[in-house]
Amino acid sequence: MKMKLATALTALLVAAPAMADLVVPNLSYRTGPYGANGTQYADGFNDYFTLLNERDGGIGGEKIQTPECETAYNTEKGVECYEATKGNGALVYNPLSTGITYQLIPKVSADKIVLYTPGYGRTSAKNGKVFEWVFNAPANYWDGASVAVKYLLDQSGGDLKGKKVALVYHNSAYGKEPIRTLQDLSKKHGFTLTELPIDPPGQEQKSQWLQIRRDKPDYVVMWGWGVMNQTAIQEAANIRFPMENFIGIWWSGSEVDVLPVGEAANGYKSLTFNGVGTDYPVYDDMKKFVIEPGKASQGGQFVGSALYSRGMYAAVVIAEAIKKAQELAGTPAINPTQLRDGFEALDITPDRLKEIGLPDFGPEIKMSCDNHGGSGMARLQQWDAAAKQWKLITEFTAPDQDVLNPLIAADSEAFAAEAGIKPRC
Amino acid sequence: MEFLYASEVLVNGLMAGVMYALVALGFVLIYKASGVFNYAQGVMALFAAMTLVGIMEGRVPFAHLINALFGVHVSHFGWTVPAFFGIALTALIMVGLAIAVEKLVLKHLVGQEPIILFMATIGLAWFLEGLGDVMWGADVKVLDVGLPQGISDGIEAATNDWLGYGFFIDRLDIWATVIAAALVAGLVGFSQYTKQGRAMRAVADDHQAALSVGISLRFIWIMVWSIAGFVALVAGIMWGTKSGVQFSLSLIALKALPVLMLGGFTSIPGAIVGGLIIGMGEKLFEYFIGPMVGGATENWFAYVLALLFLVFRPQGLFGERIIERV
Amino acid sequence: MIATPATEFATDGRRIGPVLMDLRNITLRFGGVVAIKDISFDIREGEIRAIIGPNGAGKSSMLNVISGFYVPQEGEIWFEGKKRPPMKPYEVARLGLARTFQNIALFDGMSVLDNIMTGRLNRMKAPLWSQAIWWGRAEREEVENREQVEKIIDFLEIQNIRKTPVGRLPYGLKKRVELARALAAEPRILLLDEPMAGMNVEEKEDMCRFILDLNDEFGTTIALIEHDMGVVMDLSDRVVVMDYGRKIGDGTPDEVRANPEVISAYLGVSQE
Amino acid sequence: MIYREAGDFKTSYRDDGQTFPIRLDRWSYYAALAVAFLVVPFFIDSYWANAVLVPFLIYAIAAIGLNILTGYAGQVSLGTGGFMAVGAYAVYKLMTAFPGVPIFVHILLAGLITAVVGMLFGLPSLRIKGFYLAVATLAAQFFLVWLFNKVPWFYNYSASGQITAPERTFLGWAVTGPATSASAKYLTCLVFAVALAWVARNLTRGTVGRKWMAIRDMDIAAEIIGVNPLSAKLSAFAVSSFFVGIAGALLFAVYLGAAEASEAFGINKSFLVLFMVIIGGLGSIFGSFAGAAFLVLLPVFLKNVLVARLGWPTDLAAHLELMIVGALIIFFLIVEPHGLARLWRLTKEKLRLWPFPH
Repeated sequence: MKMKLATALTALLVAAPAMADLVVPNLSYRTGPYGANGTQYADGFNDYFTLLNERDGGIGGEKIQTPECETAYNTEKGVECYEATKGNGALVYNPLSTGITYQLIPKVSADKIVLYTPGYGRTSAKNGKVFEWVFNAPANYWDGASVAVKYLLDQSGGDLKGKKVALVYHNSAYGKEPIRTLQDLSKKHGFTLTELPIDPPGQEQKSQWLQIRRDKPDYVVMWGWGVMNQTAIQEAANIRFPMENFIGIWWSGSEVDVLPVGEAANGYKSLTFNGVGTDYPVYDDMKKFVIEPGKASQGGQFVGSALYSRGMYAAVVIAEAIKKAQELAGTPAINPTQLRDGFEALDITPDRLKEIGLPDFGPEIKMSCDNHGGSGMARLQQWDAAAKQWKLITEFTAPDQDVLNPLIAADSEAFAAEAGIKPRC
Repeated sequence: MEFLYASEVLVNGLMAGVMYALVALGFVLIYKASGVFNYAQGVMALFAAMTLVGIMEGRVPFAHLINALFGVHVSHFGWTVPAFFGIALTALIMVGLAIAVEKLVLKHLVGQEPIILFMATIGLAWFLEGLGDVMWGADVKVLDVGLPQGISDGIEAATNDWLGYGFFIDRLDIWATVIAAALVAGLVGFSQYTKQGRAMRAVADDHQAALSVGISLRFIWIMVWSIAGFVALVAGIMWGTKSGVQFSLSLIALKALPVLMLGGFTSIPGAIVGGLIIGMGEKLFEYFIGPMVGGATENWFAYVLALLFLVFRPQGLFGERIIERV
Repeated sequence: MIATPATEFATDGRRIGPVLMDLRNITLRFGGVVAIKDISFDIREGEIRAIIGPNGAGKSSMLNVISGFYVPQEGEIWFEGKKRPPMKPYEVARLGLARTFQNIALFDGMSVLDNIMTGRLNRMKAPLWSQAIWWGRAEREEVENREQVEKIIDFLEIQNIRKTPVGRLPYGLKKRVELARALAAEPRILLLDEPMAGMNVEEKEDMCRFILDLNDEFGTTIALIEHDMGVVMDLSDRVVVMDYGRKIGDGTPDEVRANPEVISAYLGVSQE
Repeated sequence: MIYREAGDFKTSYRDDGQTFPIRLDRWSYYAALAVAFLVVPFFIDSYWANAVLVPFLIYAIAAIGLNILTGYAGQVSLGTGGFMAVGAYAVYKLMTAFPGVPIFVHILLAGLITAVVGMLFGLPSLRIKGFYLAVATLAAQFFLVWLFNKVPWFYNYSASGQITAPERTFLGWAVTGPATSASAKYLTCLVFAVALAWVARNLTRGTVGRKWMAIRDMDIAAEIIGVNPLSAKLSAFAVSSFFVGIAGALLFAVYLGAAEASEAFGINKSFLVLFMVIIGGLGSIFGSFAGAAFLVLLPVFLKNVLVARLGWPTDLAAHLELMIVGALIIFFLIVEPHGLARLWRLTKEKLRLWPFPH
């Protein structure tokens, strides 16, 4: 009796049995300090695969499973989720957390599973020579910093000399990522950079914004996440900092960041590498196959939002990579190694995006053995408070690779030396 | 000019301190009356703010659970409730919560050591955090009860004329100060001039003595937790208006801790003065010293400041003096 | 100062040794309140010395001065022929002073045995690493000191409650455990703060017997504070009488009983 | 009934002072150790190691450490996360600076470094008591995390401030780094957990343990009977921090493999370990294990029941999980306020007397 009970309890501690289909675990977070952001992303990610399953019967005839696991943006829960799902034949992970990504980089390298971190994670993972299993296309943080500075150059007539730029950042690994790049860019373009860290969660930013009010920088760039975004935008409005000179990274550019601020957030800009809204042909199918039959994740309440779209975009890239891998491997039932080859041969052209029903939704992505980060192109969007909509205001812009490449080489080589990795390719 | 900047930071620090004090006040009330260090105070603020938004927007409580269990898609009733009624209803719910806490938790833990009671409030905090999310969903909610936000033009213009530099004062902070003052005045009035208030003070002084003169401890506890619930609601409204109602709101409890330690766990004036000192101290430090050491000093500096005070006054600024004897 | 002979014998033939502790002109103030005013007396080796007086006379303060908990503003304390510099209470304890407390100060979370073992803490000097691996000196010391403690347990007849947590004991037994803890330190002077307070007659008799046996068998020097005049007069060799922080009498029980000032202080306040 | 103490006579004080005075207890303890060391390593897979056993063992070490400080010496600490960070960053600096030295030495050194830091932040405990002392340890918590975040030297100047554990081997087996096998991770943590639990048990039943408990139960009386409060409190801070530092070093180097101060060692970690100690039972080594098991296993268990078995949405499951854990904590406190350890002891006492109560 006791033994039976023990066995039953043990069975409940381990995860569900293996699945036969293509498994793409969704390490999501719908609770905790960043739950509001994570929910929307996870919905978009789920819905696109549901669409493929419902409409096309999966990819290459193989259904896709997206077993979801709640991480609460907590690295230890993230590890638990990874361990719980990897046994089921997981092909690729997308944890939407820089912290969890750093945990998983060594683990996926040992387990030989792909880690896809679009627009977050470890920037120098772009170097496929060192980070064999990690991909971060279409753009990384340093790309973002560079595109932002390019836009600022554009705004100030091609010259930033003597201008003042303030960086307001989440005081964590994520927020610190762009500092080095921005410092190098400030040297190159002659602007002064003020760094203002904000301790997470970041509901109290008065002293930083008083400093901004006193120093009167020409531009403020922000690397924020969660409640920090809303507070910063609110404080900027409070001190009447011109919103059009305030630019957030793509993680500081979702509806939840600006809606609580209301009218005052009008004109706030942020980077993005994906489209927003439901004005894409793919949504016709989405409505027909996913939303109306009631199969949408969480009832589809966030369809078309910035983070939903980004989650969907991540799913699109993974789906395309799976497709490519199936072509290369000659079999629909691929393994993670074949998926890595698929990623490295990935070429998402504007035409292909149009075929999918997402014209101009993201930049062109072309990866190779040594380039795991794509083109790094990003664009800007601006908040229209009256319409409660993000509006795209620029085309995709390429970053300043002359500045970025040496930085990426230096950081990844340092990591390779520390971890004893021999460069490949 | 530097002096004017500093004064501006100082004034803003004082006002941030008022916001911290609002949270600390709830802790003090409960600690004084029942000796419980209520870890759940921050979550109560979140729960109150969530409930307020939920009521005002006409959300269906437990919508997500209902949908998951019955496969339906409910979310809103389709009506909206004016702020005033919403606040009144939420206050009632907080009273209900106080009664539930007393009946289900405190009653069974009478006479336990403080650390046990503290632990129970942690359990309560987790429960409420989960309950709030299940009831109203975990999305960021916009709370608008009509409080103004943004720079006060009047003060900016006036100081500009007078000093040649326009001070930045947030209108929300001004409101917070006014409301906090009213709240404290109300609390003092209540505890000085009403029967229940006197009973509350008697309990705070000496449980046994209060019992012996026929005061119902359980009634007092329900009352105090209700008042603390109302204070949590006020804090929730202020912080929720500032940056949306979401999980992080519960973390403001961490900003209240140094305030409490500095002011003393048992003193309402201590909570206010402690809040002002912490708010002012951390802002000035971040503003002047922060840039030299890399910034983001506010969190630890608040504690170091409290620590410095405690080394000289181990019972907190306004705490009751500890007399050691054998 | 009257020179006292090195050795003397009490009425019942016990050996009374030279002066062990000499308190000279002690004055203790709390803010403006004078708790002890210019008091001098001595404690001699092997004797039972009592300090008596009505409530608020400053007896406990006196004991606290002796045990180092209070530092007097004026006066000197001589111990074993040397002047005692201002010390922390734990340093005083290491000189060989152990005490009990009026409102029992046992360690409630520990067993009787562990409580008594704390009395021997200053005799156990094994380094931390030895304690950590429970090997060598630490283990040896533990067993040796346990043997000593067991002797005291036998002496005080508390064998059957050895492993009981102290918090669960009745009052009288707690007092006994506290005495055991103080004894375990093998003190040069044992200070007892109202050892009979709150006890019933039977418990008082037990306690008296223990105190007398202690003094008799081990020659322990004892200084005690007591409220119960009858007990004090029977027990002690010499008595100091205090009132309002002053010393109003000092001598053998008989001498003190005859002292008019003492009579008036006691008749005026309480009659025991 | 086999479980009894009658007839189990002790003939020396040494026997009487041992950890498991009852024979059956002793045997089951040795049996459990044998299974843990000789059987489990052959069956453990990476899920059980990484999601269940390794975190359980590491948190048990941290909980023992905090229990020494809070449960035995009575000093409330909310700085556990910060001290774990010291252990983690110390081991990282040592590992990268002296790759040739065995990793076990580094982990022990990290513990010692943490002990020194712990003593430093323990100094205010001489003046500040009770809950107020929490402020001193909270100051340590926030300051240390801030320091590791701000000073690039600590994270070897990497771009983001993340630290990643390089591979280190012991007798040819990888102990840290991605190539570490599940059983190596588990065994490393098990060795530390068992050894440290044994050390904790020895310390708490001996001289220094009695000093700590004396200070906890009545600090003034303790001082008067000869306990130097400075050395007692500081030794408690030092030993406790040593344990916590080792837990932090293992958490980073063996379990997570990469960490960032504010995320992995934030204030939540301090609270989590404190909860483990209180739920498990203050002043009990067994309680530290029980508390760690409760808070590591229960969420995993609930998640698997709610999501994998019942198929509920993950967010709903996560919210319900919070409610259930919260309600269970309250329930346990009402049933037995002194933690799982007391509950266990009462059960054993019942068993011991069964079938003849009294």
